[in-house]
Amino acid sequence: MSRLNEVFKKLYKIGLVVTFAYFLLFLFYDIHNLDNNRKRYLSAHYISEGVQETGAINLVASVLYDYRAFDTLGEATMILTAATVLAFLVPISKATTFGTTFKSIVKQTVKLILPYLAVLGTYLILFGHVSPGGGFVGGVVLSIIAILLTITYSVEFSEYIVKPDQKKLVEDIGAIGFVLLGLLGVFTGSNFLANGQAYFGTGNAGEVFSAGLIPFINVMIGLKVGAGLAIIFNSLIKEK
Amino acid sequence: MEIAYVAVIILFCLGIYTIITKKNLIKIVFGVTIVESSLILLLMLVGYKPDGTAPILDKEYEIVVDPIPQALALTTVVIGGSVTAVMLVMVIKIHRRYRTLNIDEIRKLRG
Amino acid sequence: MITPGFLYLTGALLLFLPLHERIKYIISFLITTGALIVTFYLIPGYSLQLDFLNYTLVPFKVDSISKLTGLIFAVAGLAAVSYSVNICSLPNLRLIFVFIGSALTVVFSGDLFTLYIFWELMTISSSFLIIMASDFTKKTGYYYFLMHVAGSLSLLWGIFLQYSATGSLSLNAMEAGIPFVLIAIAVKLAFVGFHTWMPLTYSKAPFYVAVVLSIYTTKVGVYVMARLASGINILAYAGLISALFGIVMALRQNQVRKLLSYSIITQVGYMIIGISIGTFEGTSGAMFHLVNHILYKTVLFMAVGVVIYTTGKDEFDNLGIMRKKLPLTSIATLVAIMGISGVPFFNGYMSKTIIKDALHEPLLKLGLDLMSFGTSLMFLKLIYYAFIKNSSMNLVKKPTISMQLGMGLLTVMMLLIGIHPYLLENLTNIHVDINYFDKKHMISGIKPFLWSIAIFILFNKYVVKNYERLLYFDIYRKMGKLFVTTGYVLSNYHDGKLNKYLLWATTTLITLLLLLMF
Amino acid sequence: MEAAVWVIILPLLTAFFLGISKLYFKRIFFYLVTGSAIIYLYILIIVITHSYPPKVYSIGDWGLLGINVMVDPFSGLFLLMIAILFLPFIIFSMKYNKFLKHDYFIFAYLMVAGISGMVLTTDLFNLYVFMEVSTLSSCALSLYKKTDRGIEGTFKYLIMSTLGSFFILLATILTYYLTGTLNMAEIPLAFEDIPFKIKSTMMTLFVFGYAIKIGLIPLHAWLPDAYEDSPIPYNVLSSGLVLKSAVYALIRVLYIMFGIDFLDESGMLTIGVFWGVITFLIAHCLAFQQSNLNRLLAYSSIAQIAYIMIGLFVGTEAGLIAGSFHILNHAIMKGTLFLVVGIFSYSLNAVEKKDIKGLGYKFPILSFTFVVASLAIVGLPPFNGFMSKWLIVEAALEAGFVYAAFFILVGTFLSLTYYLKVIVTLYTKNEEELLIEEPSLSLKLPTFFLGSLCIVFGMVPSLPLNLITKIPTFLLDNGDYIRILLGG
Amino acid sequence: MINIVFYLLLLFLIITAFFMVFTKDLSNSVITLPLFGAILVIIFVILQAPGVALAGAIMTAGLTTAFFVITINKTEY
Repeated sequence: MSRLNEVFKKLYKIGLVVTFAYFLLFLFYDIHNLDNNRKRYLSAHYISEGVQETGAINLVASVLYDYRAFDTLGEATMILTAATVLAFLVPISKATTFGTTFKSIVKQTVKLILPYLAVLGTYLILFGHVSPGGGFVGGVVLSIIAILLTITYSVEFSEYIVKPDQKKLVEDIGAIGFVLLGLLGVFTGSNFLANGQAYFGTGNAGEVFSAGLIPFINVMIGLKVGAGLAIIFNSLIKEK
Repeated sequence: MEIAYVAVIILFCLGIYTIITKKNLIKIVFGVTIVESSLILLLMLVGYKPDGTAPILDKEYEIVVDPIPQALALTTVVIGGSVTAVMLVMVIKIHRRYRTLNIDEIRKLRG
Repeated sequence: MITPGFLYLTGALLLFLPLHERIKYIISFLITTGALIVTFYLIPGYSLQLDFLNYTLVPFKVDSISKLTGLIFAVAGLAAVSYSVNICSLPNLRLIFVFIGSALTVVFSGDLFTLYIFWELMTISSSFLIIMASDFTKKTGYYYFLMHVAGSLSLLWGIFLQYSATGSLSLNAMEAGIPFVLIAIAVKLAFVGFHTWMPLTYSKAPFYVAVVLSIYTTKVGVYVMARLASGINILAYAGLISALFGIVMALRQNQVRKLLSYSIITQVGYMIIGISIGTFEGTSGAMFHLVNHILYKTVLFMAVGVVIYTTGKDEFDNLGIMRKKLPLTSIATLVAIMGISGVPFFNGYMSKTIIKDALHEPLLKLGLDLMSFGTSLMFLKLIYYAFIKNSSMNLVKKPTISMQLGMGLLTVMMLLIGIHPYLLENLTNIHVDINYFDKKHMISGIKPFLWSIAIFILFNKYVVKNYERLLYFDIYRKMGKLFVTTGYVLSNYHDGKLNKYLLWATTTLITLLLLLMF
Repeated sequence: MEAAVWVIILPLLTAFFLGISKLYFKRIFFYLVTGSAIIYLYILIIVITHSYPPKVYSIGDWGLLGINVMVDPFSGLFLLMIAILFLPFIIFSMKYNKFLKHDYFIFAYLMVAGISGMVLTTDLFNLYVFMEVSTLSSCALSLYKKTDRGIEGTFKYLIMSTLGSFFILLATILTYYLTGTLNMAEIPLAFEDIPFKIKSTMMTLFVFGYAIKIGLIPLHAWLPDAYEDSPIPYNVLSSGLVLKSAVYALIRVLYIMFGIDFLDESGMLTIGVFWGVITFLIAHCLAFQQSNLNRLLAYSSIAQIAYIMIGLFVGTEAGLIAGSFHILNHAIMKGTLFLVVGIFSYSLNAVEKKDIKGLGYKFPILSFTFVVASLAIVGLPPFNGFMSKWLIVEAALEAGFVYAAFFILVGTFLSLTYYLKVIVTLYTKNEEELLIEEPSLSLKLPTFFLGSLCIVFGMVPSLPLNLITKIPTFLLDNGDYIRILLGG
Repeated sequence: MINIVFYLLLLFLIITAFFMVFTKDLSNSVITLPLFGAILVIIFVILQAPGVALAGAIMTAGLTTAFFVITINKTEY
């Protein structure tokens, strides 16, 4: 009897999900049939005017760090929150690493890779407004340095190179710097997080030092994300 | 490209199904990841225009895909990553306390 | 303008001051006498208006009926406070002040909103009075509070119906939602079926609490009934049934205060009958009866209180102490019993006569006689235990002076009204054209009393018998059990399984989709 | 209206600086937390006083191209709630948490930043982002004790609210797909010519997502679990602000984006009222069974929020006023109750119903505050809960939801049953010797402050109603809101 | 041509997702996760979103997988 009940329950769950899928299918079908080329004046404006207004070739960067920079502030806060939660949940203690120790070839490879990673991360951050990438992606690449150190050597070593306190400090400085860069707009008589509208000089589109504050914001976000993800990873590793 | 929307629906519902049926905590987090990915895919599809180029305007262009969904997607990725990380560390914590990953045995709270 | 209810509430606030213990006597004396004087000099027709949100409220309005009621409330307040000031603790005294103050405000309120608020405040303060009073009254207080809140919510619903039907909150006879208002009043005046709180509370609560409660709770119900639902003829029969039920139950009790509480049900029956007639005579008879009833029932409760205070219990056997050691209490009790039985030249006679005169239906008249008869019978039982049966009780404590003072005040007033009934009429300008002391009225008044004496002597054995098994059936507890069981079953569904919760969520989603799509 | 954006930035900055102070400048911690809270209060008051007529602040000066922040009376109400609750919360938790205070206050400030962001923003996606911020930091606070039950409850909370977030995000993306914009003023204009079916499905997704966060039955199960073993001052903010911010978002989305006409047409109003009635009836039944005070108060929160939903969903001006007033009142009353329970748990570790036996005589004034707040939450006069319930019932009757009005009174009775039980336990004499740590003034003062507000708002309801009566102007008819947001 | 590749990729995406969910062994799931992420990244590139592709590559395929691996490592032994 209980078996039958079990089967029935499973069928019920599948039924629920399938019904929902059916609804979604109809919804998407209706939306799709509605009007395929609905006018999106917002994105049209971004595409046609974005480069002049913000000075960043990478439109995603200009949306992310200028038009909708407030979202990015929330997103940065999100990482900081997660990092703080993890750092809080994991008490400061000795770490337990993976059971296997790596051969020396791994360690050597990692040693070789690390500088490249550093360069890659810096490139992604600094050229975020002219090419794909940006502060977020670059930050993650930078954090991978710490992560690789942790994986190949040990948490102790990784934290000897960069102390957890320092990481936390970098993260907070990144976040504060982001807000302060935003406030720069207020100080120059414009609005909060103003960049394109605050005449910081958009420069020649396509150059590194262009697009006003966007490169600097990229740097801040990069620092923040890198440090935050490194904290998250190390905390997870240290959790025992 | 329309079939991609179907894929989104399938992934979304699969994720929801995983969340509501699977007993293993880690499987539930997998479900969360899948739903998240499906939503990012949906964002990309929403922004996509046939024959468009990427929104990096360093050369001549005719049709450019919508940059806004891509920006939203980046934000979503970060948020999803943070939430997943917090969930996973809590899974570890729960395993430390309860010595199990089975969701039916994690029920000290009831009533 | 200082209203008496406001005075009492201020008194409650004043008692919060971190003053010397002795100061409470002064404050109580000042407030109670002050309220009495203020009430005495109120001019009928005066009213006070107040803008509150979108409503125009009339928190204070005087007319002859409310003045009469307010006056007796103030007098009884003076007596009750001076009776209990010595015994009760400071928090309880505060609650008593709030209780009396809100009762007085209800009496003088001119709109439904104020009426409801202070009606509820009465409930709250009296319940806390019961809960805080002693260790044995927690459950009783719980029960009392729930019962009365149910009643007042019913009143609130009636008020809402009235408001949405007429768009005004003024205090007229209700046009919509009468059944709900009647339920509320029925709970308050312990109508049969809604009376379960009453014997429970009055027998368990400390005696001074019972005194204070017995003065106001039911009487406010009667007053509001006279205001909101007067002239519904069918209710007269209901009142009769309630009263007869009260008599039957009262005769089967083995605790003095339970007897007294069932006797309240009987007496309230008189008032219900008077109000339901709807004529001027009927209503004023009911109001006069309210005054008289407060007087003698308070004295009786106080006397029982003295017995409890001096001997520690309120079994019938303990009453024997009265004859031997408490002369003043004995006199007061005798006067009150004469009054409640409707013997001429005592105060109950006057109002009973008015009600009887206002009645025209023979069945009801017969019922009224029966009620008088039953009342006398049950109090003969009391007399038997107090003055006839031998007992060997000893005093534990002497009654305090303030207790006797409060009782004495009311006894004197009873005697005054009894001998000169026109006093009340003159005081309030309500003139009922009746000659109380002619032959016809006198005979009809004394007849039930004499009958009851005869019956008592004949069937002494049955009346005085101590009943072991008490009739007690409570449907409300059954309903409460249903509520608890439902909650238990529901809470068992919350067994901590996350899958289950998520499944509920998804089911809700699909349900919502289905509901909103089609 | 520069101050509006400071409402969001200041707590964020404080949280960031607290992170540094935790490592390097431990000494300035106290001054940082309290000083920032006081300045925050000042800013909030400025913003609230300027909330009528609504003001728009464009972030980045992009106008409609970017994200805008708008203060209108409805968000002003929420800022008022933050202003009332936040400083008492800070003062209380400063003493309540005996160790590890830094992280606690970081999370608290992040949570308040998230909530104020949700309340102020006019961008749909930004709303989602800030909602996630507040949810995650709220989770962090609720597992703050690191006990088994705390972590388990938080995990359930996190999973459930993530599920809700997914649906909200899905609906947000679809909204962008349909309209090409995320600005709350432009969406309703673009929504006008969209078929009924699409709109109603989208609305369902929004409603479902937010309803999980609100905790309507049967989506409520995470709520008592998350409350049971969390730091009690957090529960004040959680029931007062986190749940309410979800209500805010739901109401904002429904009334502004979809409009009252569509709600009426699609039957959402009827469903909302019916759902509310079911919710509070069941929640009262469940609350009676609880022995843990936190759980009891959590179930009571569910019920009270159902009242709020009824008020907000009857779809009239009076209903909106009543519902908003109850939002404020519930925050105050539940805050008082939680703070009193918090003091009990601080002094003698009492969170079960049986533990508080006899405390009425040990803490007379605190118990009196508890009694006042619980009578207020039950809805007895002359306290504030009665006023808002009166308004809700009146609005429901006026709008024709007679059954809802009737059941609200029934619910009042049911809620009395369990609160009275607690009160009676409080005043039952206990012979045992209790080891009591005397609560200090910084614990008592916030409690008394909130408790006195219960009485003040009950006696003088026109005080908050001055602000609240302006809410329907910009909510019931979305025309004004859209005009102000578009016209600048 | 690109369309066919795209459809195939979608098919693989769904298959990997199903495999990830329904396989019994958690290690199998966790190994499938970067595959899933990688397919997603290619789809993003086809959909002309290089920035998101980069982020997705690092986040979904990289870090999240690492988190899962750590979690499984910590919980199974």
